[in-house]
Amino acid sequence: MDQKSLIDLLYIAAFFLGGLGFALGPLVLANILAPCGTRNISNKSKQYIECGMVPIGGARIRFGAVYYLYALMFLAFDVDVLFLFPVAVAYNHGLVIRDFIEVVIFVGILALSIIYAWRKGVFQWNRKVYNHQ
Amino acid sequence: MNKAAIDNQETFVLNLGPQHPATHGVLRVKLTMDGEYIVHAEPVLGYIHRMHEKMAENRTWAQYMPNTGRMDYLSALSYNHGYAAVVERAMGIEVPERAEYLRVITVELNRISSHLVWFGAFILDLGGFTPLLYAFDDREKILDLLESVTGSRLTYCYFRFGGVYNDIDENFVDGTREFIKTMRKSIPMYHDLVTKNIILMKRLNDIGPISKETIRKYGATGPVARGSGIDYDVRKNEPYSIYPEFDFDVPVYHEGDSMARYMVRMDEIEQSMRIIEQALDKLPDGPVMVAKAPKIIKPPKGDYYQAVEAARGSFGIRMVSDGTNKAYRLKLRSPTFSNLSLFSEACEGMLLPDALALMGSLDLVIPEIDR
Amino acid sequence: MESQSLQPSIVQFAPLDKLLALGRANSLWPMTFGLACCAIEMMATGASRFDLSRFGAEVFRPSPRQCDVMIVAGTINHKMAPAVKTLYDQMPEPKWVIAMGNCAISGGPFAFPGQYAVVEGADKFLPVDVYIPGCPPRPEALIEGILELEEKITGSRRWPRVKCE
Amino acid sequence: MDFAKLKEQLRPLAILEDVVAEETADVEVEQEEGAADLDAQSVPEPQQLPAINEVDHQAKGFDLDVKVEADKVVEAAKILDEQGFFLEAVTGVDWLKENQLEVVYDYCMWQPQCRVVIRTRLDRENPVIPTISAVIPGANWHERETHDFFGIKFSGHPNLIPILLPEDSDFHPLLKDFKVNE
Repeated sequence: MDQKSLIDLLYIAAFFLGGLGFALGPLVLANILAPCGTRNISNKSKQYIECGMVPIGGARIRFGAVYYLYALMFLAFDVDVLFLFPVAVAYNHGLVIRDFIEVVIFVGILALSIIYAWRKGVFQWNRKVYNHQ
Repeated sequence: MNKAAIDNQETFVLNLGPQHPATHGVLRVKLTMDGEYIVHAEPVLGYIHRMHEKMAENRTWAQYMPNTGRMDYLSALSYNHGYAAVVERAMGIEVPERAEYLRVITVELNRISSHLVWFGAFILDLGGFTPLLYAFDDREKILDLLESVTGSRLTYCYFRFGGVYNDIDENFVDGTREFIKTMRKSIPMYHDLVTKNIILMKRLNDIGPISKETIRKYGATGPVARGSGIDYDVRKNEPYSIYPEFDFDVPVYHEGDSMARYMVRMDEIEQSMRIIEQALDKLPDGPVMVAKAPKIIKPPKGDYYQAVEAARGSFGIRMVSDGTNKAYRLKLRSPTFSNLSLFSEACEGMLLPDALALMGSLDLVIPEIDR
Repeated sequence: MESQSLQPSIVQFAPLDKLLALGRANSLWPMTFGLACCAIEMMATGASRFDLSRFGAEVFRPSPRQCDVMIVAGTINHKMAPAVKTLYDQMPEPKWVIAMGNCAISGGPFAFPGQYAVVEGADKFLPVDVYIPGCPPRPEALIEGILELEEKITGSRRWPRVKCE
Repeated sequence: MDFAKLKEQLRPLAILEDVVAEETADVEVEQEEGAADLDAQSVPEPQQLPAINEVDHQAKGFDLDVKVEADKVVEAAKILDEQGFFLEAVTGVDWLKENQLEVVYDYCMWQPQCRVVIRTRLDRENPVIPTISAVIPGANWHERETHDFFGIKFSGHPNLIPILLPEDSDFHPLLKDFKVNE
């Protein structure tokens, strides 16, 4: 384990711990600093928020597939942005046309899924039709 | 929406509940939803029922005037006007000329302030926050004017049987003219900022269409009716006070969708300003209160009806008096009660955000529905 | 009122609590809980002229989970009381209640003998911290109420108190 | 507005009231057989006139005032609905001394301006009146509210549960003899 890879490992460990700290830190702080337990009158603290009313019926029902497609679309955009971070770090030696073309191809392939969804009409959010009359 | 979907548990009931930013008060709508589409909407009222009609029976006629300002607090002066006019009709009191002019000026100022609150809140429902700040900024100017004359900002109690209790002075007149000048500059700004915005057009054009037949079947009046092509304005159709002396026209749009109702109210602001200008030009001098105002108000036996054009529709009062100094029965016909009753039929099969746009375009004030 | 008292937090340092109190006092997130006429005055306070954001309280959150203070602005009637209790329970600690307007203080104009629908005052079932009289109270009164609540939280008043001549 | 046509249609519905002689006697009493279902047991010795009277709008605020039998309300609603009227309000009035509940239907019209009031009296002990929400859906909520405040049962109403009072409330506050129990 020569000197250089050790330092790289240190960077990754620091980055990882920083992320973990940012994620878990507020949770821990909030729990120790806030008063434990809330005052309540009709002990409805744990009830779901439904504008002050008791929710009618459970939430576990069969809902439309369009919601699932919408989540997929978010995933497509999200992965798109996620990979742009390392891309920005890797191609950092000035504007070189070759790099630019590579990034465009990368983003283009990811964008293909969005165009496909657009044509399939996911964004129209029209109603699903029941065929089991 | 076929029956199969409803009973095999693919719909869920959502509470657009009492505490919800879009209901502007405590209206609860039980929405049976199939995904994003509304299968059936059932408004539930009564969360702010404040017994106005019961209070009328143990208050003397003059004591009840503050109540009228607390029903529809956005156009409270129209309610004062309705109540004062029905008692004056019963007792045959003649209101002096100047008092009638003051009544019309303050009622129309109040209508503009009510439309400004509606405008801010409606665009807030559709997601835009800035127009609310502009609208409330202009509205504060009106509130300053009305406060200098009536003494309160929101729940007015300015009218008396036989006139008004406080005369206006020079800087009220200059202040009103100044306000109309600035308002004439902000209206184009509102249209550029909001009406010509493509997002608003997409959110309002042919959303929540209401046909003339539905309007008639449910008895909706006011801007909701005028948005569907019905030329009904109590000031024109059943003239009261001195409205016949002013020439103003009643904006009517025929599309019947939310954009039409939005445009009707925006044009009404302009019409109200025309009325105020004419009223200020022709303002006569003279007393503001009838000479021999009766100390004890005892309207003769019988029942009387009076309708006035409030900001939300035709507000009517049916007054049954048995000759004593207390009302025997006072029925308050609130315009939003009928306007909202067509909501469950109008929003069948709509998307939830469109139903909220429709509800915003109906311009609801919930304490007026629950009375 | 049967609600319990405020339980202390796990870690307690005097200077830390003072710092937290200062932070909480100057970023009170009210809940959009407009019942009646006072709601319009609350909106006017949040709008451009009276500008509640000068005191850090302009973020009106609709969901009770994200609010610190419940401003009861309007009349509570018997049909609405269970919903108010539920909303109060669902608010996380530390939470405060401001009773805005005569209706929230004592039923206001609707508290007359033989009335059947109005709960006469929010303190019948809520631990109210600040009362703002008025029907409706002016926006300045609501701002004074929020400053009063800040003084109650931090113990000292940072803003000058208006001396009425 | 020309009331003649409207009065003709509403005349058979109006209940016969024994009116004091000096009432305008030009309206002759036509005791046609069609009125058999009316309560014809009161033999009309004193002058009986159908209770339709035109009212001066300036003094009272409405134009036509018709007293109708309780079960004629739906028919009146149909006639006025065809003429293009819309329902303004349904009002309940509690006449404790005469031991009666009165229901007043306010109808109004856009063009030309005309207000018609249909009144009916119900016995106070069990006030039942047929609902007109089949003819005019707008009346649904008005009737529920009148049921809330006066306990008048609207037979045939789709869901006659309290609208302004809490769902489980069984008291009717606007009755004159209403006492708050708690």
